[in-house]
Amino acid sequence: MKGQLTVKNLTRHYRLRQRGNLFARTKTLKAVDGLTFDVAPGEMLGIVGESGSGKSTTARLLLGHISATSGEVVFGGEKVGAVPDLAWRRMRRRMQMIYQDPLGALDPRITIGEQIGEPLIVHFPDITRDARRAKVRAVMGNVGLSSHHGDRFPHELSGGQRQRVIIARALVMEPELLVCDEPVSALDVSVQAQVLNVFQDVRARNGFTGVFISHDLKVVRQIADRVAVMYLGRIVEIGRPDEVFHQPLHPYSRALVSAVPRKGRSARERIILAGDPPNPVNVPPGCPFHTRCPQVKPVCRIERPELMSEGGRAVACHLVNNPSTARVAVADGEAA
Amino acid sequence: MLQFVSTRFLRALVTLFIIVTFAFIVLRLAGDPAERFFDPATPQEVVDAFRHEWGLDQPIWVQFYRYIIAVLHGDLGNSMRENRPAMETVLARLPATLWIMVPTLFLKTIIGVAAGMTAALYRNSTFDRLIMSASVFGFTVPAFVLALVLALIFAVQLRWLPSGGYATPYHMILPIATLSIAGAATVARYTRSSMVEVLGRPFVRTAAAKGVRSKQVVTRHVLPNAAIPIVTVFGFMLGNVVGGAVVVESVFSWPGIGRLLVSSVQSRDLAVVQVILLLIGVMMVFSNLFIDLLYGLIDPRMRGGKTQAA
Amino acid sequence: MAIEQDGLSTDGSVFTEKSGLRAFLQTWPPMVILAIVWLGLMVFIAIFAPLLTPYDFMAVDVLARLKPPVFFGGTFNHVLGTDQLGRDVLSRAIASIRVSITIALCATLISTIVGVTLGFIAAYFRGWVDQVVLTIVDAQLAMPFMIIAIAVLAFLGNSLPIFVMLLGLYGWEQVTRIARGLAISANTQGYAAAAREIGASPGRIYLRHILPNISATIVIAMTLNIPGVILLESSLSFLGIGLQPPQTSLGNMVGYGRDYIQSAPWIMLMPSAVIVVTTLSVSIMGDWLRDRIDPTVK
Amino acid sequence: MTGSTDLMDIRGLTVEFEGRYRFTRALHGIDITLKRGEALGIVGESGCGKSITWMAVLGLLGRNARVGGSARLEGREILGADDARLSEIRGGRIAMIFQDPSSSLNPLHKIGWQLGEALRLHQGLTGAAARREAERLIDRVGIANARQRLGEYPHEFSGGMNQRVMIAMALAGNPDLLVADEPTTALDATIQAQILDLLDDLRRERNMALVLISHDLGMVAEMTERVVVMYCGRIVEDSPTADLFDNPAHPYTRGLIDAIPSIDGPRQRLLAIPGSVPPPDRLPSGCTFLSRCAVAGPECQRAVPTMIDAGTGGRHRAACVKLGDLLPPANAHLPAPVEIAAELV
Repeated sequence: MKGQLTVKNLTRHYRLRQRGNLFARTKTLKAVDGLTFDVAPGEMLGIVGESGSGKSTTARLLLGHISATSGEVVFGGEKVGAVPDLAWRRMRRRMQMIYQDPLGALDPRITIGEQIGEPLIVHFPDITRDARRAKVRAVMGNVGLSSHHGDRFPHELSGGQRQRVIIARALVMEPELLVCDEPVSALDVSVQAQVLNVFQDVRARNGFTGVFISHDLKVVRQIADRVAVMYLGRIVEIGRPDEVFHQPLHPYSRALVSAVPRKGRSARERIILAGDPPNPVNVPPGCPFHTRCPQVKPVCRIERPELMSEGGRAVACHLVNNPSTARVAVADGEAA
Repeated sequence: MLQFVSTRFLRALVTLFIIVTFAFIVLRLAGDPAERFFDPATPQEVVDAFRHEWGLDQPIWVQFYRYIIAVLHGDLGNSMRENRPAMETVLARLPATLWIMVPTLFLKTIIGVAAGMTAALYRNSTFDRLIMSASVFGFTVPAFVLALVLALIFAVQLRWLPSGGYATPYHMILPIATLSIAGAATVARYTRSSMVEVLGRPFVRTAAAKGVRSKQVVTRHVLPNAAIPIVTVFGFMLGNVVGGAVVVESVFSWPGIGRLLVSSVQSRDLAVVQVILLLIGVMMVFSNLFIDLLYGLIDPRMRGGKTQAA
Repeated sequence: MAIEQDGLSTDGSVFTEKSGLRAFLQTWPPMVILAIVWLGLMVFIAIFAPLLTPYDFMAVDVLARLKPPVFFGGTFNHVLGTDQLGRDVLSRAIASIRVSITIALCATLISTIVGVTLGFIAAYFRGWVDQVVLTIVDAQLAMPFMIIAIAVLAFLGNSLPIFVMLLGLYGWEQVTRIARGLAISANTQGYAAAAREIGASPGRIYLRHILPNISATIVIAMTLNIPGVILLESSLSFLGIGLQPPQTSLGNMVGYGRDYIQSAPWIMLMPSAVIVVTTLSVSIMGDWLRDRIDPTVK
Repeated sequence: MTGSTDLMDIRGLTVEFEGRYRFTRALHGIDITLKRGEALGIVGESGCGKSITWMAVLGLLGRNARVGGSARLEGREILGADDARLSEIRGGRIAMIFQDPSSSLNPLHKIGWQLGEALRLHQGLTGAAARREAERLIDRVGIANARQRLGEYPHEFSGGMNQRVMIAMALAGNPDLLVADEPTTALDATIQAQILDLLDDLRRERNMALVLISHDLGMVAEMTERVVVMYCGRIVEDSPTADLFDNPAHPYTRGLIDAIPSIDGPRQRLLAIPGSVPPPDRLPSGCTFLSRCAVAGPECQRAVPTMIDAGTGGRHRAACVKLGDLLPPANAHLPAPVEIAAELV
């Protein structure tokens, strides 16, 4: 069973207060600012971006972990809410999440087997003990854990094994949607490869719809069918990994791709962006990237570019979408 | 910085309000004081006059309002024993208490910080173990036991010092010694754990890696950072001294506030007890406020007013 | 053992073993063993006190007043001597230990329950509930508990239940802070967040997941709270505003013995020593437990 | 001294850490020779002893570490040197920067004060001269508005900015060697590129040797001339960078290279090394990589393998007894070890 994930104009703003101050004006942090995308049934969407780009907030919004300021998330025809009512619990059964820190996400005092079986206890209290055990054993086999691991505690396992436990716990509910937030970032390279392989195997077997968030472009390329690049709470480019990573159109994607180290290339060929990303509290007007863009044009400072799609690929950049306007604007700028 | 100060000030006021409310609630929970302190044979007019004087014939919120107003005016009723305003009775005893509290605060801070620092720098050495054992001993021994043992040794056996009273500077030595030993133990413990924590932080490694000598790493980098938690527990340590003073003053017959408190409790002189409670509350709140501001002065991160996710 | 430097070793891990005695002493420092033995003895006395006392602790014997202990000129009739009313000091000490230990344990239990409950409430609701709890914690920290206790006893009088309830409020704020902090951190990035994500109810999250996980830390906080309660109880009783006669406690004994500091110091020294050794033992054991068990301090 | 002499010579470096019951050896005899101006990469997964090596050389490990062997700086032994001599070397001859720059700076002191301290220690500069030099350095590492920024505190800087300050501080003593311990791990990709670019520029412009400690093979490949691969407290391969990627000799190195997904080329299943790095108190006997190695045989259990030539010219060496069997089919992938086999602990 699979479902389509549709995200429309999703926004999440946080109100900020000066630290330790009762009278200060509040400011607005736009963590996620108008996301629109769909993930087709059975598709895996990768989301890449730097810290502060809003990737993790997006993950929590998708699952109704936090409520959206505006916009909506629809999965398999049902709206995902953030109020823990009956509908929310029903949705929980269909959507699961995988975390970055596998040790923190596991209860240190409960055996692996029980933790994997816990979603079953919570959602299907009527299921018999034996049926539950059988199910847990089967899922553990699927992620490459042997059954004797079931009696162990999280600290007795290695990092890679813990991440497999998290995956198994998510899979035991046979979810239709799996959201993964930096699932391999804390792992060493050799273990990261093992876990990525597990992902591909379970996906081939269960065929869920997925969202895979990572700051590592190489990992996303390995796993995703489509990739979205986020910057300051917005998607700046979306498309197939091969297209986005081989011919990035947005200047930010281009810099990001060029920052990936690879052998047989000199360090000199990197595109070096100036400065830090702006604070999401003060998102600049116009194109959010214009403060660091090497190809900035006057229009970029004024007008926010829309995400325009063309054949499954979309870019939010004046230079790409409407080069003539950009040029005209340049001319205007020079004239003025 | 102004916002930082104003926030702290507001918080101190809230705490003060809670303490005053607490005093009021305890007072009322005690039931009708009139019935408790007059035996049934007392003429009704006397009881009524007492009720009226304390405003006990009014609804509870009026009583609370009047109470607050009275507190703000420093008018807290009369001491039943001495038949003068309780405030006067208490203030008369304040200097004696300050005479032992202030030297104690200095002594215990100096001794405690020095011992704790040395222990942290020579961690796991014999010296460290010695200091830490002494410090555990210092704060698990009750003040009254320590006071009595000191009195037994220096006053009863050796006859070097007076065992009680308030006449010469010699009389101060035993009370101060008792409070300082217990206090220094606590300070030493906090200092050590705070130093040990800071010694493990990455910037200490950075300082060493850029060629700062070990001694200077400690004085220039570790100490200022370790001071922050030490300063924050200073209020708590002040509280310890106040609590300890009650016991020590009783043992050494020192005519301070602590002894007054105990004798007032025994003779049910509630007005005096209440004044002492509020006085100590005010003192603690303001010293905590002062410490908070000091904290802001040491740590630039506190005053910057940097925005942070709510 | 092969030589490592020449690279021909077949060893895997290379260890230099400490000597057996050194390793044992580092795991079980002698002080800790002594502390545990002493505490065991105290608990034993507290449980079996009536069977252990040679005399009724209230029995007055005017003929045997102020008898010194054995080895200081006394007899084996009264091993630790007698007090000003001729009561047997050993019997009184045993009865006092029972009272003091029981009060300390009950009070600590109360403060732990209050503390954990408030901490969880603050962590669950956050927002203004959290702020209120934190403000009360701050106010509690701002006042020396000794003063609060004396004031309350002055106004409310001191029956045993009030006294125990009052001591039960000692240290709750520490437990609240710990419970709240741990629950919030488990909620924001840890296993509790994962449990909620699965769809578990708050009751399940707090009782099945968070409570077992923070229990070690809470137990240690409790252990470190006990000496404070004993000190408070004995100080108040010493001042004569705590436990009242005919009830007896260790502090009480010291308080009455202090008048005889010159003529009969044993009346005061015996209970003092018990208090000191007991609080010391609890502290030593608490520190040791914290170093060994509590993962949050590593 | 001429440019061709060795700058650093580390021989048989061992480190043991004190545990509850015993000392456990974390470094089992490290040999590294470093030339002036050379860029050396040190790679390996976490727990392989990469950072410990250099912390031990600079005497930055705590009291619970026992260091053995020798480390010579231009022929002079620096292990066990006294505080005075060590503080001259640290920052003056060998500077070190760390990961997580924001907590590596003292939060209570201004940036200018911290930079000034390094200038005073190694160049004897104080007052206005120190201030001018500090401004110059801050400007050099790419922080605009130097004068104003010197008066700010680390918490007012971003992680990338703080790492630039760390680099400026490292440059204050004009060191001959800069050890960068995972300098970009805590930073975002675009900031990472900035910092690496800066380090590369500075190295060339000052002819300073650079040791780049990283778990990221790709980054090391771009930045260095020579790479040392470490596994479980030992060096398992030492090779010129280009050669290492074309002809990885040790099965561990091959495994590392194959485990990284590529950003270009056809997408294929990753060849993962099974299992994980054993902790230092649970190493297998013989070759420590034995339990995870796809080509291990009985001979691997016999002894810890020594470093032998793995290529031409004696510059590429590896510690594997199967080297002879492995070498011929260079560039060919090893057979896929195990699918998702159950891991046995």
